Amino acid sequence: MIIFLKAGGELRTKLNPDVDYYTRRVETERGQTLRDILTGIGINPAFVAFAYKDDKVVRLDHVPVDGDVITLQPPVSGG
Amino acid sequence: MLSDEEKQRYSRQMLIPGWDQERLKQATVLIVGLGGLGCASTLYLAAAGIGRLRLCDGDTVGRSDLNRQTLYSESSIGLFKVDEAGRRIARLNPSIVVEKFKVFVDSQNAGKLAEGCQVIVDGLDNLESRFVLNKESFRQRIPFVYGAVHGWLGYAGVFYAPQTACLACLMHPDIVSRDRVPVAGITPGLIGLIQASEVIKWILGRDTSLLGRLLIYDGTDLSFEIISVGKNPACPVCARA
Amino acid sequence: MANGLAGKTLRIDLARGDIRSFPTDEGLYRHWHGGRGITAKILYDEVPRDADPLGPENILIVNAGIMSGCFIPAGSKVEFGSVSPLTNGPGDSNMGGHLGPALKFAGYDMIIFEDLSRRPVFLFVDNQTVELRDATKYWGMKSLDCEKKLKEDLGEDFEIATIGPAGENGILFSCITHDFGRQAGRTGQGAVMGSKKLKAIAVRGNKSIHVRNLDSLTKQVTEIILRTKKHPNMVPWQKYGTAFFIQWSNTNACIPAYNFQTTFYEDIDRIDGDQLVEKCLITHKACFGCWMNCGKYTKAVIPGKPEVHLEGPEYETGSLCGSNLGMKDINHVAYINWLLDNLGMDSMSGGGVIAFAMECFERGLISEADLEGHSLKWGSVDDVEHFLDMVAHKRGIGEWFAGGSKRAAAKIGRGSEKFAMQVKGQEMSGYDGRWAPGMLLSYMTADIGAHHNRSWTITVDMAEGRDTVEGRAKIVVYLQHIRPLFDTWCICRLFWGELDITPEEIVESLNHITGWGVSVAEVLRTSEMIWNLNRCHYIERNRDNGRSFDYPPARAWEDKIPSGPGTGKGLSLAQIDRMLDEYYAARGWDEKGNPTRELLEDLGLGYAADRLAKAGFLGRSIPGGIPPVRGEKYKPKAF
Amino acid sequence: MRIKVNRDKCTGCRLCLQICAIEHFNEINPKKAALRIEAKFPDPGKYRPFVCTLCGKCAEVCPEEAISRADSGAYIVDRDKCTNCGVCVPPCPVGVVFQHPDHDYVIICDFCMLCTELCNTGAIVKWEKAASLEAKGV
Repeated sequence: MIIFLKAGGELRTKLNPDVDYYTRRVETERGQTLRDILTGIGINPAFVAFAYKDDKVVRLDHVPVDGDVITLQPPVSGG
Repeated sequence: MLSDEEKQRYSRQMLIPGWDQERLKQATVLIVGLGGLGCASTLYLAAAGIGRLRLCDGDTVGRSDLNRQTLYSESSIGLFKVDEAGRRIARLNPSIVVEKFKVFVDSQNAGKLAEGCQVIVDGLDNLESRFVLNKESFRQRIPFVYGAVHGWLGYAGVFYAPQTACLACLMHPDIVSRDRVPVAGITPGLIGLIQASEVIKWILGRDTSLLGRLLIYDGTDLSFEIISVGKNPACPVCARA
Repeated sequence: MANGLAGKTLRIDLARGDIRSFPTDEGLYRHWHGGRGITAKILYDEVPRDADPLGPENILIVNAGIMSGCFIPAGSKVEFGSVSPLTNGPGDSNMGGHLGPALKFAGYDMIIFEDLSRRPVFLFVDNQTVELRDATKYWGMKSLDCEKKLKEDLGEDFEIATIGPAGENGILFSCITHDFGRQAGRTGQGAVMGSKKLKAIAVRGNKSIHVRNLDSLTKQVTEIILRTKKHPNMVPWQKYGTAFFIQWSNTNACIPAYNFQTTFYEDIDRIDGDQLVEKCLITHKACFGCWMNCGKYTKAVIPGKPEVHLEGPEYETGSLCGSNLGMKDINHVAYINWLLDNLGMDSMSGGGVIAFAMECFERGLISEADLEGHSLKWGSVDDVEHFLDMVAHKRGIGEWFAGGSKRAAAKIGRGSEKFAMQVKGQEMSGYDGRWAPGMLLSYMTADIGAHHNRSWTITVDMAEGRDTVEGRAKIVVYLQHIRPLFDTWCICRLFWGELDITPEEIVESLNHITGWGVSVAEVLRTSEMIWNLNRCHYIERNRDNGRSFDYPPARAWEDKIPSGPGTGKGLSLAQIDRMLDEYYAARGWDEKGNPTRELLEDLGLGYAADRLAKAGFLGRSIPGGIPPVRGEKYKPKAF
Repeated sequence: MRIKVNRDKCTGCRLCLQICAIEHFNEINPKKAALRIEAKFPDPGKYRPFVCTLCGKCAEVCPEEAISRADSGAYIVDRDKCTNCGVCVPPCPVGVVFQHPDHDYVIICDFCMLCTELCNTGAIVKWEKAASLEAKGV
């Protein structure tokens, strides 16, 4: 199945987007958690503060379905 | 009771429907961290007439702060931030009572700092202390107005566990963050002011737009996105069976 | 949010006038299913155990549940929850009509009122506009009059819930009224609302409710409605509503007559369903989305009194304010129903209290001097009218009865406790349990006192033998799990038993709405969680072993039924004790009636076990462990 | 084709409103229905449904000619032409032309008849006789 990952801030470079400036098209098999998928494409989940799908936060153990668009956000700690 | 000077000073904002200056005057707000975020929120909360501002920061002003920390000037370098901030506020709005704490927040002192506050405002520069404050906000049932920036990216939200999610529901305490982050000076200014407006709405008892939600601001393409942060049933801090 | 929820929860601090809206906690709903479940959980978490039910620390929760307002048969309920001043335990009561759906159409799943207002206010909700408005000019108005006035002032399309003088004056069995005759009557929610100086709630909304799978929901519900249109019970149900059971109940010797002295009423033909339809009916009245229209909008015509309009009397009021007061004319029953509605008193507890007072008068425990020169004779509507006025305004001995029959009996003494027909402070519903052991056990063990809806066991007794008590407990437990589920989802319960709609079907709709994909077994578990949480809460508040609260008044075992088909029937204290033992065993509680740690942890309520242990009332673990399944599946026969 | 109203039979359950909105907007929202129920309580204590009588006044007054009579006999709103100006709302003798903030066109009954199928009291029923008469052009 196909899912689309977007990323904000610094994560964009790590994600190396292909669809557009933010988005990467990822081919995975069903049943994988977001965490598995991230490790699969070489992104250390520890660098992802949180992720969200249609305006709702989803945990890393969330299992995406075909066509999902999920945005990853980096930790932001500055003040 | 508001004095005539105060009535004059706040006359413009008191025209807003549902505005209750008396409540702002009675309120105590804790602002932890007087960096880019803290300077912005403090400045405007003082101007708006929050009666009692409890400022907490153990740091001194450095030259590299001046690109974003608008309460200070060249002459402040080397002096304690709380003192400089206090001086600035006194000039801006003498009717404000400022309580200064020259400490860095930690699990020991957080409880005392937050005691008796209506709102906790986040002006910190690291995740660890944010989680300390978040815990305290849950323990004392005080809303935690979260804000954080990185480069052009900024987050803001209001957490009021257990009624809403808390910071630990959003991100797990052991994610990797770094210090000396890049910051475009205006980003904390912008986020800080959003925090300030949420603080004021909360004190007025009005609907607080970011309750249990998170604003994600990205300066690179000027996008504002608001997402809802559900409670994490397995949250290490606020989970309720 | 496509899961049947509106998305927002309002928290209103009445003392400060703060109005805040939070995103609805979906996790909490998933766990507790809304309605009675959410109220139970929030009350357990947020109300201090020593809080005065009428004080600032108590909260009033208005919850529209998960299915209310959705396209589902009778998805019309709204649940009120607060610590009950009547039972001093977690209290909840629900009503049909249109308020619950309206609340969700306005965008809110729940409203939580905290603290006490200093001046009378009412809550105005018009979609995103939420305001606390001054209610000084409505304060003191009677329930129905106030709703009429508010509709004039705000607009016909507002759905309005009000309290009457009783609620304002802190009569502990006050109700909340809506739609000119729908009441959340039990557990004194109206008194709590009154203590908060909250006169009314007015709601209007035009938003949509989004469900997970509208197509399958529509298909399924349409099928259910079309199928059940032809159900044999539909005809009597639409014609009489629950008043249909008055004759049945008399023939089967379970109707209360003369304050539960006997179970046979000689003048039943003057107050039954036929009389109601023939003499009083104005129009049939249905709740939101219900095709059964059991509501009967009626008039009461009594020479020398103004003609009054009301909804009812349905079965409970018809029996408790009819045969139980020795009323000889349906118009009189309806008139008393109207008096109670308009004063804002629960017409079930109200009937029980009046009957108790009447028996006290009959036995000379209260005199005409106490009643400001009036008498209080069986069947006298004028006496009742005057007595209720004394109670509603706490005049003279009216104040004694303002606390319900239990508190009144404590004041009167001289053996009156024996026939104060209540459990845990809440008056009994309209069934006499002496020849219906299962029903009696339901009264004894219900979390909110002697209320029939928690498990309507009367038909079970008929089917399983009314002279035996054995084996009844397991069925009561099962019904206590399945029936309250409807209050949890905020839909009506009546169509389930009466039209043979199976729990499986309803759970299927639930899944179409929420997308949870739960099974009947899972929802039954949720219901058991709620039941046990409430039990723990009740024990913690009242600081004694559960068993000590579970006994009916002595009449239940000392007096045999004196007349009618049930003559000579009755239960012994030994039998009652036996039922309790069986019941506790079936629930996995110890013989003192306290939940055990094994059970609570099995239900994921470990924290409740800890709290109960701290209070010193955690059940001793049972040798041989708790039963793996609590309750025994049972299909009550429909009529 | 008509919908016959037996006003005294209505119990105010609003099933008709719900199914109407579901059918036409795929949403649960009685405020989007093309019929209405008037509740008069406590006096005299009656419900009364109001449905389109096919009088055609809405079409007459429409400045955009967005409302036209279909072969079915119903008046259909052209959602693209309609500007939601609301001119057609007041003239309706039974008040069943509706506007809803979510939509930029008016809502008028298209006689899908689902409401009559759900109604369990015969308050609103398909009026076959009228249908045949209309076929004859009477």
